[in-house]
Amino acid sequence: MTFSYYPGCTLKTKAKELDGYARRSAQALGITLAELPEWQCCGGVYTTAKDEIATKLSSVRALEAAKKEGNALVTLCSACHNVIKQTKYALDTDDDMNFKVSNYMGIDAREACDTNVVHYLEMLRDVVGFDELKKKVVNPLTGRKIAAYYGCLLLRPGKTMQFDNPENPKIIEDFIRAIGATPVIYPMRNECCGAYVTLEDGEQAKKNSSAVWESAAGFGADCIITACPLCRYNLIKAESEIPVIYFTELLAEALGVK
Amino acid sequence: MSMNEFKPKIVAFCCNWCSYAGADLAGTNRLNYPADVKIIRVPCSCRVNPLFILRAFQRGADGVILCGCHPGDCHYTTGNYYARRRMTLLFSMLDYLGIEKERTRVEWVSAAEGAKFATVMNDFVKTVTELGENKRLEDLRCKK
Amino acid sequence: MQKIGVFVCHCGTNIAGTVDVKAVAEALGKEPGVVFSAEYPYMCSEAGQNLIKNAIKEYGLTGIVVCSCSPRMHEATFRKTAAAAGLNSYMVEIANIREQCSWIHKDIKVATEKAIVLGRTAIAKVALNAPLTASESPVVKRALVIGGGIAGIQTALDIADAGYEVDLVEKEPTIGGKMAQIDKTFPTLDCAACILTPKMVDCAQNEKIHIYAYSEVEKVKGFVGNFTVSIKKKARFVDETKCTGCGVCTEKCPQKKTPNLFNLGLDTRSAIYIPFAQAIPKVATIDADYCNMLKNGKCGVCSKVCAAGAIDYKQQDQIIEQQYGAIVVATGFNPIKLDGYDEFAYNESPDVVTSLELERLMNAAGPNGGTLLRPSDKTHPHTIVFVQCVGSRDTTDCGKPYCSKICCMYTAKHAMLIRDKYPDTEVYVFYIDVRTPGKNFDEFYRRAVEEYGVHYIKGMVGKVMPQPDGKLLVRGADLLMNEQILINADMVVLAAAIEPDKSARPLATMLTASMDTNDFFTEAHPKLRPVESPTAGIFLSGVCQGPKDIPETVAQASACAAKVIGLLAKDKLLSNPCVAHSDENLCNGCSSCEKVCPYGAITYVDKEFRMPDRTTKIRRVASVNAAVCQGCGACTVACPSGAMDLSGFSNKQIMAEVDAICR
Amino acid sequence: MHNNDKEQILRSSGVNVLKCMRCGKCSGTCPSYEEMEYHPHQFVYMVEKGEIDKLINSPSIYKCLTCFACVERCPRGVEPAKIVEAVRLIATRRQGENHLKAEDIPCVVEDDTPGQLLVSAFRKYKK
Repeated sequence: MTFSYYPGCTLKTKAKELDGYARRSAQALGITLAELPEWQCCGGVYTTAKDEIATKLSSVRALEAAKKEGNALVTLCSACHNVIKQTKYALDTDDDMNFKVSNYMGIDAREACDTNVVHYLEMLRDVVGFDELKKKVVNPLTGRKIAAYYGCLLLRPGKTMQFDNPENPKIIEDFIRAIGATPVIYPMRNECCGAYVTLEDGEQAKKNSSAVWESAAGFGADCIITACPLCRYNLIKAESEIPVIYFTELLAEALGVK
Repeated sequence: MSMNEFKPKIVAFCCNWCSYAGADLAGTNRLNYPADVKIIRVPCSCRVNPLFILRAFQRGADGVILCGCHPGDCHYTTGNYYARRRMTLLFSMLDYLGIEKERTRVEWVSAAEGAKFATVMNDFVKTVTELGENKRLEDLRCKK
Repeated sequence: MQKIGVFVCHCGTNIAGTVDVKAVAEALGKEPGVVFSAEYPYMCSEAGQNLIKNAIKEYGLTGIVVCSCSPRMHEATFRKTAAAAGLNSYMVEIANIREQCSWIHKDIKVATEKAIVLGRTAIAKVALNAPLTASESPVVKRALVIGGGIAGIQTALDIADAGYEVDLVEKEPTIGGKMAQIDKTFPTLDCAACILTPKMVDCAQNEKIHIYAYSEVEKVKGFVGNFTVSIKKKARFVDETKCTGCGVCTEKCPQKKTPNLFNLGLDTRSAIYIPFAQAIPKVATIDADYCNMLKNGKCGVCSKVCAAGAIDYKQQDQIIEQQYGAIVVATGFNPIKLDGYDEFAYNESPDVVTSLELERLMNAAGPNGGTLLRPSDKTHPHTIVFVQCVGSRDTTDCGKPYCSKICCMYTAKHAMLIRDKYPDTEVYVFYIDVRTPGKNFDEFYRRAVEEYGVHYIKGMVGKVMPQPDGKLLVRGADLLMNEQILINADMVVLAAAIEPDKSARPLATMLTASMDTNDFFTEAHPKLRPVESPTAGIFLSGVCQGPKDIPETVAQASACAAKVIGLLAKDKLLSNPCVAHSDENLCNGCSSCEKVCPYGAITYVDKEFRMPDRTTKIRRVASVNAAVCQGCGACTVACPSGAMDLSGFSNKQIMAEVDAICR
Repeated sequence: MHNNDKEQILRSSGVNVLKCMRCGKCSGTCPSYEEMEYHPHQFVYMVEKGEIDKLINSPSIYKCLTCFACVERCPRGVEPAKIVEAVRLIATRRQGENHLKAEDIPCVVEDDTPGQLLVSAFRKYKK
């Protein structure tokens, strides 16, 4: 099974391990991730304004390239996933946006971008299957109590992302069970870490992120996993007393390819 | 006659129980739709004989729309199912004769859907206006 | 020669504001066949009707056209007017120039032109009208009430009091409905069971009322005055006629892990059960999903302990067919499922409950014997947060766009009862608006604030966060303080929106009664006929028509009964004369019409015809039973020879209307 | 002038502020509430009333995390976060000087700062 793969800029620099473990695990699961040629940065955040066109074009290009390859587009970083998926939704639902983008790019954007955007976790759930994944685990993480941290980008806006129940998601918990560990449910798992505001007001981001790890630790988690480099950065900045790691690291560990 | 001045003649058959009441509700809520739409009240959408629709086009109508209760909600239990089947056949035959499919339509409008009635009529009039005058079936002998 | 009169109504300024009524009257006066044309401010007024009557007499009119509001409004009025002046009431046509003209167009010129076309169309039709006479059909003097909550009970009692037979169908094993689950009632705080159960007993003891509990309506045929209904009596596996309701079986049943649905699953009961002590009929029922005997044939304890020998594991569903003159819908409501509101942690924490669950938790017959305890650890809660409008006034996919109406009052009641019984418990109520229209309602709410010290906070809860120590951290907005606040609560109570019972939608289809987009039954007129469905013979009682509290429900239930009694008191009903008829000379006996008729109104008879050569021949021809025909017209289109036609909406009339519009 | 801004905000956000029923759930859910001078429900109301200047000049517009919690939980589908974004765009597009300048970056960047943070912040605070 082959997918087009959009790693995003952070995965090439500060979050190399998120990317590396993901590639190795995919290989172990018999999935080919074909990195898109010459992809551009997604921009980190989706601009909701309807009159913002230029900021969405890099996502359009990624979608178009995947469509040309004839593959669904797999993303890994939460931010990239959110931006590309929201851009796709805007093209599909906003005629004016589609018109402007099509004119600028000289393509029929809606048609040219008609490809599925799949997060790596969705790929594990829907393509590999958690039951199947469980069978391939060689090194089950039995006894580990792991808190899933979704943050906001994977889940919201729920209508657009169609990822999981935005208020009570279970995909990462199911993933944790599949690799043999025990998920820890805590209420802050879908609250924001503070995101980019850390540059504007470090204290605010610290407050938000502290609330997240304190909640997870309070429910007895011994580590937090995430799919977002910025979430991880903010939680670590907020002096998390439990380790914050990428979910792909645990996946690779469980599959014995770490 | 330029496109802007063209006012289509549109005949709407509405069943007494749902769609006619829906049209009334559109009025009660003061929801605008073009005056080109003239409604004929029938007891049920299944009362509409294909001959009525042929007659309308023969007499120069530019569009004909048939509105009934939602499937399953027919006051007479099954009337709208008959209407749906009959109209599917009729409309494809009309299309063959050169009356574009867009000039004929079946819509389900309940008594509670005043807003839907207005939306449907606005859209239908717009579509028919864009298609322009219907010359295909008009019987010029009927003109004064 | 037709002599047609045209009467154009101003409807004050409703029509005259956008339609030049004088121009309409003048233009229509020139139409062929029209001998009289006039306009008047209010045609439906006595003076307006007199104008019509005088014109009919003076000009010897053979047909009239009234250009006014929708025929759904005043067609009946003008038909009576015509009849009073000696004109057949079916020689009247209405041109709807209000709802379908003046109210939707702003431009006077456009609206006037359209009004003229509509008037012209009605004239073309009335010229082809034929005098019709309504036939009569008998009324079955028996009513069916569907739903045995307080609405159905009250309606049944009132109809029975007037001396008519009533059958009360309830899908649960006992009547009583939601009111039986409620602890206290606002605004008087009397106990719901104390005022409800005597009425339930009245139902059981009334000779005129027959209760079909644990039963559902399967099929409805017929029409007003003469419905035939199939009722499915579901198998209880207990013989109702033998069971004494002693309850020994429920004590001895070994399967005690069955969720107690009467307590909303907050505790468990045995597989054979009587829902609550005052159940009517007080008869045991076996829950087939949990009974070991029914599931795998191993047990049979209840059968052994039953002294009356009432247990019957082989009992089957039973179908009962019965005739009714009128049908009352009283299917009630349920709180919505809260799956779309996980921000309130309802699925995550047992201490987050709905208001109806709180009723059971506070009820003396509830899981805790009336002591309010947290479901999770059975401790006494010291801080309780109420959240209003959970799913009400919510236009998202999981909510309801309407106000559920009862939540403000029952929340005030809950808050007050808790503060009264447990003064050490702090109670917070997050509200968007407090809506208390009703007698003594606002005073009641104010008492909760002023006398009982309930903290009302203008704002909404954003998230409920269960904490490791079992507390619930509630984050919400206090809009008047302009603050975001955090409350460390022991329990959270959600005022879930109410929605019509799921059985209502299929029932509406069976009854061909219309519903709105929220699945509430629509009334024949929102103001003037609030307890009748637009479908003749179907009446509406209680929340199935829209959210209501108990006093309103009872008032509507009695109003509904009055309407039913009014119908049953008649010996005969005048039926709609706009029915199908067949031209025997054209009919070729093909049976096409018979197949499409939903009412079985068409039969075939062999008839003798005189042929042109003076011989006679027997031919098979269609014959319409005018009392059974409802006038849908399906047969008229199915008929290949053009023999079938519909009075009042004949082929020629509709063709003439088409011609008039396209002219 | 005010009306132009209001129209621009309504158009670029695509939000119908009249749908708001003033329940305050957005403000009951906002993770940046404490840091904001004007809160999510006030953004919606003040845009409706045309009080745009107060919003443009308030630091509140840089506090929103675009976490969409308010959008997700609003019972009326109002989408307050999109209003905040539209107001901020008026400010950043108008200002000529950006809220975040390139020369500010070196002093805030550390070894472990992810690129994602810088591009996000640029997108939100600069035009």
